[in-house]
Amino acid sequence: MTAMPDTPDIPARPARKLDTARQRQARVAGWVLMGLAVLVALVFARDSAGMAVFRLSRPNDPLALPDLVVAAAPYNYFAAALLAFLGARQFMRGGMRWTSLSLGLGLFIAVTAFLVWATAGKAFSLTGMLQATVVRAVPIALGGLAGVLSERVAVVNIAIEGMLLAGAFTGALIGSLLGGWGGLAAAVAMGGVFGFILAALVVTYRVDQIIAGVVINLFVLGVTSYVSSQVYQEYRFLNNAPVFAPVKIPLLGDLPVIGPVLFNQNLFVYGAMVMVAVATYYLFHTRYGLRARAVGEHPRAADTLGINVYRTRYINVTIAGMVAGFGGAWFTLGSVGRFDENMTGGRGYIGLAAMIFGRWHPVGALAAALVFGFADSLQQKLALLQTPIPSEFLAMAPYIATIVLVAGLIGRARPPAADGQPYIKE
Amino acid sequence: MDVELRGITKRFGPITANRNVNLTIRAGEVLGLLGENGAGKSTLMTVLCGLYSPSEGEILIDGKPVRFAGPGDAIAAGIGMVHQHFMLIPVFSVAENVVLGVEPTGRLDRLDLVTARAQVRSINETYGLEVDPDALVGDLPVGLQQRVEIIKVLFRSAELVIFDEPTAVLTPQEVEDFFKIVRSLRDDGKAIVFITHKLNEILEIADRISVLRAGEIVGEGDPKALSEADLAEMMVGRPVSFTVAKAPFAPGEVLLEVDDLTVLRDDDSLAVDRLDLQVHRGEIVGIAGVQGNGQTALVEALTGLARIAGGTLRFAGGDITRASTRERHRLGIAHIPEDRQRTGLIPAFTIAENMVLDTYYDERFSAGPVIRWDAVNRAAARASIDFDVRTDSVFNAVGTLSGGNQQKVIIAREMSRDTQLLIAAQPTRGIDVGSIEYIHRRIAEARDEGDGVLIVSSELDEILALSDRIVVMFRGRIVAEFDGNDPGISRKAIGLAMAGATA
Amino acid sequence: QVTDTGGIDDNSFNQTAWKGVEDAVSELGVTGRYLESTAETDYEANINSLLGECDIIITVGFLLGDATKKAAEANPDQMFSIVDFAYDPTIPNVLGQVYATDEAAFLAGYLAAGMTQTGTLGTFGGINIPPVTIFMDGFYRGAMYYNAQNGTEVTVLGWNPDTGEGLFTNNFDSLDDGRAFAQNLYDEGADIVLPVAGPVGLGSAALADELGIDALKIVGVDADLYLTDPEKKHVYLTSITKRMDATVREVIALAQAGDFEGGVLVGTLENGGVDLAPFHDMEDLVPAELKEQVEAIRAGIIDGSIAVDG
Amino acid sequence: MSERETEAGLAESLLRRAAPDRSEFEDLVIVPIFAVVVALILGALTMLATNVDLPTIGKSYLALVQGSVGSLNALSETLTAAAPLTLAGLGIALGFRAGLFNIGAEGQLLVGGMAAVITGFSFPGLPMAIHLPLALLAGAVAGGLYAGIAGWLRAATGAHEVILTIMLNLIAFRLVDYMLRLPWIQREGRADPISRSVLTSAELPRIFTWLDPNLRLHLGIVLTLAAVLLVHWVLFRTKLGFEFRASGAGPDAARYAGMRAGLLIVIVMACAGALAGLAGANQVLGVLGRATPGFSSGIGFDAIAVALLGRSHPWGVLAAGLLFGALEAGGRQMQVSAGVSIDLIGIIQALIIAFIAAPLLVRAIFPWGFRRAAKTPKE
Ligand SMILES: Nc1ncnc2c1ncn2[C@@H]1O[C@H](COP(=O)(O)OP(=O)(O)OP(=O)(O)O)[C@@H](O)[C@H]1O
Ligand SMILES: Nc1ncnc2c1ncn2[C@@H]1O[C@H](COP(=O)(O)OP(=O)(O)OP(=O)(O)O)[C@@H](O)[C@H]1O
Ligand SMILES: [Mg+2]
Ligand SMILES: [Mg+2]
Repeated sequence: MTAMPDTPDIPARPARKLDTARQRQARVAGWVLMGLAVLVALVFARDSAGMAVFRLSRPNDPLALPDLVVAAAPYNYFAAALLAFLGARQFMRGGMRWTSLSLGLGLFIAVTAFLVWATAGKAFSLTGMLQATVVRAVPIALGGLAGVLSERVAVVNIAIEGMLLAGAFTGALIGSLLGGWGGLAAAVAMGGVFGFILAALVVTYRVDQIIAGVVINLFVLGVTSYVSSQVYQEYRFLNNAPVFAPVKIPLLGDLPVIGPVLFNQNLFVYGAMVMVAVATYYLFHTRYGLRARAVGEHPRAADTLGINVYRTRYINVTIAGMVAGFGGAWFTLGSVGRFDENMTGGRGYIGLAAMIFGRWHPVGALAAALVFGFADSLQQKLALLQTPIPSEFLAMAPYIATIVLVAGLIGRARPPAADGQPYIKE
Repeated sequence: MDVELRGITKRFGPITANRNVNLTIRAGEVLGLLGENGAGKSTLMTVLCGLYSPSEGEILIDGKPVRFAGPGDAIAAGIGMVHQHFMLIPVFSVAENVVLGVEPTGRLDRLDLVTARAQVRSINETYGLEVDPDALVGDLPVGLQQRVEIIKVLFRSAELVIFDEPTAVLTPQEVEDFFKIVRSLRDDGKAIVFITHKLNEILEIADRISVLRAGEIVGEGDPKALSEADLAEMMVGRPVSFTVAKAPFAPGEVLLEVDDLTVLRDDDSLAVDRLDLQVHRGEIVGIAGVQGNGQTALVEALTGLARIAGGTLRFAGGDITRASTRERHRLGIAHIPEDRQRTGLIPAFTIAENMVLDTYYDERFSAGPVIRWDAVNRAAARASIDFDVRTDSVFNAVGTLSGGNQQKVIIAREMSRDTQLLIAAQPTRGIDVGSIEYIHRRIAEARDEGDGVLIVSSELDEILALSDRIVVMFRGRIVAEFDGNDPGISRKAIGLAMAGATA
Repeated sequence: QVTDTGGIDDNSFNQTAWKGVEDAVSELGVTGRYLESTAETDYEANINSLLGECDIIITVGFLLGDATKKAAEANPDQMFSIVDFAYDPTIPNVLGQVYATDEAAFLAGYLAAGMTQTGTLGTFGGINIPPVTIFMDGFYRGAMYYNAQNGTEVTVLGWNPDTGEGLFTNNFDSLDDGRAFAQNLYDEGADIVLPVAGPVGLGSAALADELGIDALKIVGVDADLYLTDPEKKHVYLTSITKRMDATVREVIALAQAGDFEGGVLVGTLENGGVDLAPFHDMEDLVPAELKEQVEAIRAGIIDGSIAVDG
Repeated sequence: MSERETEAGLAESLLRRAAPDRSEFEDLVIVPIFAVVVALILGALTMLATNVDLPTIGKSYLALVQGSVGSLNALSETLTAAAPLTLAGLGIALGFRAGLFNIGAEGQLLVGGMAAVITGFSFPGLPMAIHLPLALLAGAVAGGLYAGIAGWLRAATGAHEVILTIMLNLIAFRLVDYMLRLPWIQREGRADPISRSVLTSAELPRIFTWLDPNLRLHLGIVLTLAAVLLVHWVLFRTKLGFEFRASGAGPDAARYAGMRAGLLIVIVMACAGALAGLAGANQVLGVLGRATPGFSSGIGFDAIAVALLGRSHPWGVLAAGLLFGALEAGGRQMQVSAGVSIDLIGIIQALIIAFIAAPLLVRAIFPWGFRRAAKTPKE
């Protein structure tokens, strides 16, 4: 025996300056914020003149608010200063704890500065933009939610796009025959059918999950396009469904700004919000949700406890399909009342991105969908405002922002541990 | 509850894992189950707990035949199993893991975690287990994770509890605590099956012993009448030596010098805290310590896998603090990682491919950008023979080998190149006595040839059997050092140092 | 006929041209057959697969210009005609069919400016290519002409002919884009919207249907959408028609009669190749005075006294 | 002595490979045949359901065969369509092998194609021997760099490559729209987004025009075959390929073995992007001769299916690419001679993939087609 062990409560040693991961992260965030500050000051603020007018109320709103008028140049100098402050803080000890928050806040400020600059001397309807944000987010959020539900039981769902399209198609077809509610029910059911098929392919027949998803997408695109070109041409009445009109929620719907944005929308907007809430409750607060997540994290462990892994996957993926079917119905019953080839236009893939961006959480997926929706409606407004930035770059902006956010803020989001892996019992 | 297995045969395609096994398990008794790696112990127990259905044979509980359609039925019948690889969900809390499958619920299927926590606490109290129901399982050290597994079984009021290699990952103190729990369960009248590769433990705890070889029961016995050597011979079919033959200790110059090393975890907490350590040529240094005290981080820092936040590393006279993993390999540092399946091997790759996983770039195996596969395959066949890897072709996937043979592949790879320092983390975890004997002999040979060896193990017996010098790590620092060749060395003192107590 | 992407059933472009073929089939006793392109890489292959199978190959769409040219030059004996494209210099075996759409769009712009309650009109396009923007140009200039004539200040959102920038969906698929873009314009005060985006415009019609025609009216393009979109016919103030069916039929007739000749066939207000559709249900909403003015401008355009291209 | 001999014998026996068993053969040969047959039957049922009469169905399937392999022209069309699918599919397969899901082939293809077009019209007077390789190289490099962005971000920040590549696809679409309006790229006298034409010296020459001037098959098919060979060689013969496969099959083990995970991700993505970029170059230099906004026409997405169907094996990818090419060419003929919508091909494609990927399903449908429902469970 050579040495004497220390006591359990080891005396503290003099702290040494260590280059911790958090410090590195803070430094990067600091530089990003400083860069934004410079951008805002040199580009947006210097070039802003006059007032930016954001209309909050629309002509026939019951409670009218005056327009929001912002002096463009001063606001942008202020924003630049704020960004510089946030950036500088990152280099000091105190800022470290708030890195993600600061970066998020900084991006928000930069976006407002950009808006003010673009609007300087002009006006547009902020409420309209926010309302459009919510509307455009609906299919993406529902697609993302479908992804969350199936990936939480470790079934990768590339098939969201196909399920949306199937829902849109069925909604229009049955909606034309039986009316809106019938169409909606049928769309949900059809989504469920494809969810079930996906489950059957990957669970029972052990098809690679991504292949199965791609197959469903191709198949649905093929069938719906085929039918719409062969059948709808002759029988137009099969493609003329009613559209669910907005329903104003009493009182709440009359509130300025918030009213039209949140409480005077159609069934699908409410439905999406309710579903996100229910899904959150289901996944994180109920018995079956716990079991579903267990199957997604460690199917074998779940199996040893008598949880039927296959059945859990079937049920959840089918429900995911139903959610996507509902989301698909938005395209027809919630928007334009008729089906057209490939009318979902890749929204399912954006939903998939929203799911990852939202860290496999229903609320996260909704938030991510709102970011996409906002970027989308923002771009439309900017096209009307005639900024000097080429429209293609405006259109790119949301995607670049997503990359920045995913790379900077979210980083290594963790999928369910067993995601994508088939479970073979013996 | 008495359980009888009658004529159980389990086949996986062409493989027969169990052949006509008859076994009786009685209430209030601990049955020890022994066998080499791949003998079929886990498979047999997995059949018993309903996860696999037997190809032939039947299970009787208290004399009545039962059929399990799934684990749910077995649980309902009172059979609980703590699996060799823990069946825990790391991102769930202890309470969630425990109640999974039999959750207390309120209205709207709401999970009643308050009740769940209370239930966990009450089991805690009954058996003195002390596990925080709100802790995330992934954050718990392995010893506590095992208690969670035990709580899970007790929570389902199991009458038969199966432990599959429960002590493989525990420290001596934890093993003692664990035995206390097992005894109190037995005294409660529960039937217990205990599987292990550690013969001393089975002699200590079991009331009766059965030995499996190649899927068949080859012997039964009374622990009081048997010695470790008897058991080992029964298992392996030949006599096994338990002592490691080493040349007299003659250390050379300093090979590895760790000075003031600091390593941080992902959350910036200290994993290794200003640690100093030296390894000489011809010396085996054993690092003892409870898991979670920074050994993994130390090994990863030494092998260039973890970022070094402070301090320096010198190897054979040169500074390697900033050297990459590949550079360190080339300098002659060999590494047997602790997690065979995840970090040591690629299960889907062939034996040959795994044999060159970190040497494929060597001129022996490649010319320019091209790998010379025939040279690789030939060398792999050679090494398989030299290192006793039991297989019929080097083109078999490594994942199909038993744990012991997988470990031999790693050892063959690391030792069949020109090394000066061997770093071995948990080299024999979960491996049967026959293979342990072989692996220890190989490690000792490396040291006798003048290599430096650093062994990290939570297995005190292993540390004691191999080391010339033993250091104990606690909270990222070395808190005690012992002479491994001192015949009067005290297990107790080491155990206490591992727990952070004063000697 | 080889279609552009969008399909034969797009309710506008391809469909109208196909109708011309169908008319020819029933009236002239020829047989017709179509091939849908799903991607640009198909154009050439599709044309090739019709080579030798048909007397005349009609390609529909600006984007097929290159492919048609290539095929025509490689097969000088095959008769070709292309809708929406003119070659300069002309190719002897290709007859280009182009349309002075801005003439009709000018009328629509004038009309809309006279009809708006809010003083704001809106337009958006599918993608920023000439056959699309020519509608928007005419519409914009018509509205400006109205301002000049009547001293009003009607504005047109969504297109600026001077910078060539405007509001575009960047696709011809997503009907809900049509709705969202129209909603956007409506939010900014527009009460008459001209969507120039093929089927995407049907989404705008759905919004107008929901808001009611007092709040939002739609101006259709290509065909008279009152007729081709009967479910939503009440929302269309009028349509800027591009009588592709007429010119296609005409070309087929020429070919059949052996009078085919390469060159350019321009559809104008004068020859009826482009026109403003009737107001149908909105006949009564349009003030008689405005109708007269529109007629006067039509005459002016035809006789050249009013220039539509600014 | 004798011990040495038995040892040598043992070593020899260890070097013997197990013969592929029957079920492997069934999966590789019989299942695909069944898959095609079942898909065609189901396709026929779809047509029946939409009031297509039996003779027409027969006619359309005849056309499918004729249009894909029935004539020189059909073969040429099949190969022309297969080339870019195979090239991009190889890139995606490479990613799969290294554990990366690269959805970004479409974007990489666009960027690569743009670079190839720009190079292709930019250097008048260059001899073909320099100009064509230069344009191809530009396509590959641009595609590689573009994919490299995703790889670098993935490696440096851990951001999910699926999101990154989806976003980069969307960005690439807009970028191409923008570039096609730049005065130095846009064709003179045109207001729409269309690039100048590739000079003849940079065009991939058609190789069978001496048989029939309408045969579109061009040198790109040779390029494709070369790429298949190259990828096969890299993946299974070289150190780099070993590293790719290792980091795909066991990322942690690869890192422990001293492979540079981050660097490998960047390299894999860059290679994948280069192949996709080459597919783009193949399209603009061989088929289109110019670039317009939609010139990628979804090849990058179809290539995902091709890579999956080919089980990420170079020869498998080639086979899948040929199958897809044949369906595309045959589908066109189906439309011409039987008037059946091209969308039906999409349905048949989906069904074929589903059945090929689900041998268990095929076995379940046709139990008599196989010796025995051989269950080969693996842990
Ligand atoms: N699911 C399976 N499929 C195919 N073979 C299997 C499967 N599970 C186990 N085996 C094989 O059955 C045999 C017995 O395995 P088992 O895990 O029961 O051994 P063990 O005695 O528990 O070994 P160890 O001591 O290493 O835990 C081994 O040869 C193993 O490879
Ligand atoms: N600087 C670092 N960067 C990244 N990962 C690190 C770093 N330092 C440690 N880790 C990882 O954190 C994990 C936990 O380390 P920890 O120190 O708790 O385990 P340990 O006590 O060293 O090992 P054992 O559990 O075997 O005793 C290890 O997998 C280690 O590789
Ligand atoms: Mg075992
Ligand atoms: Mg550890």
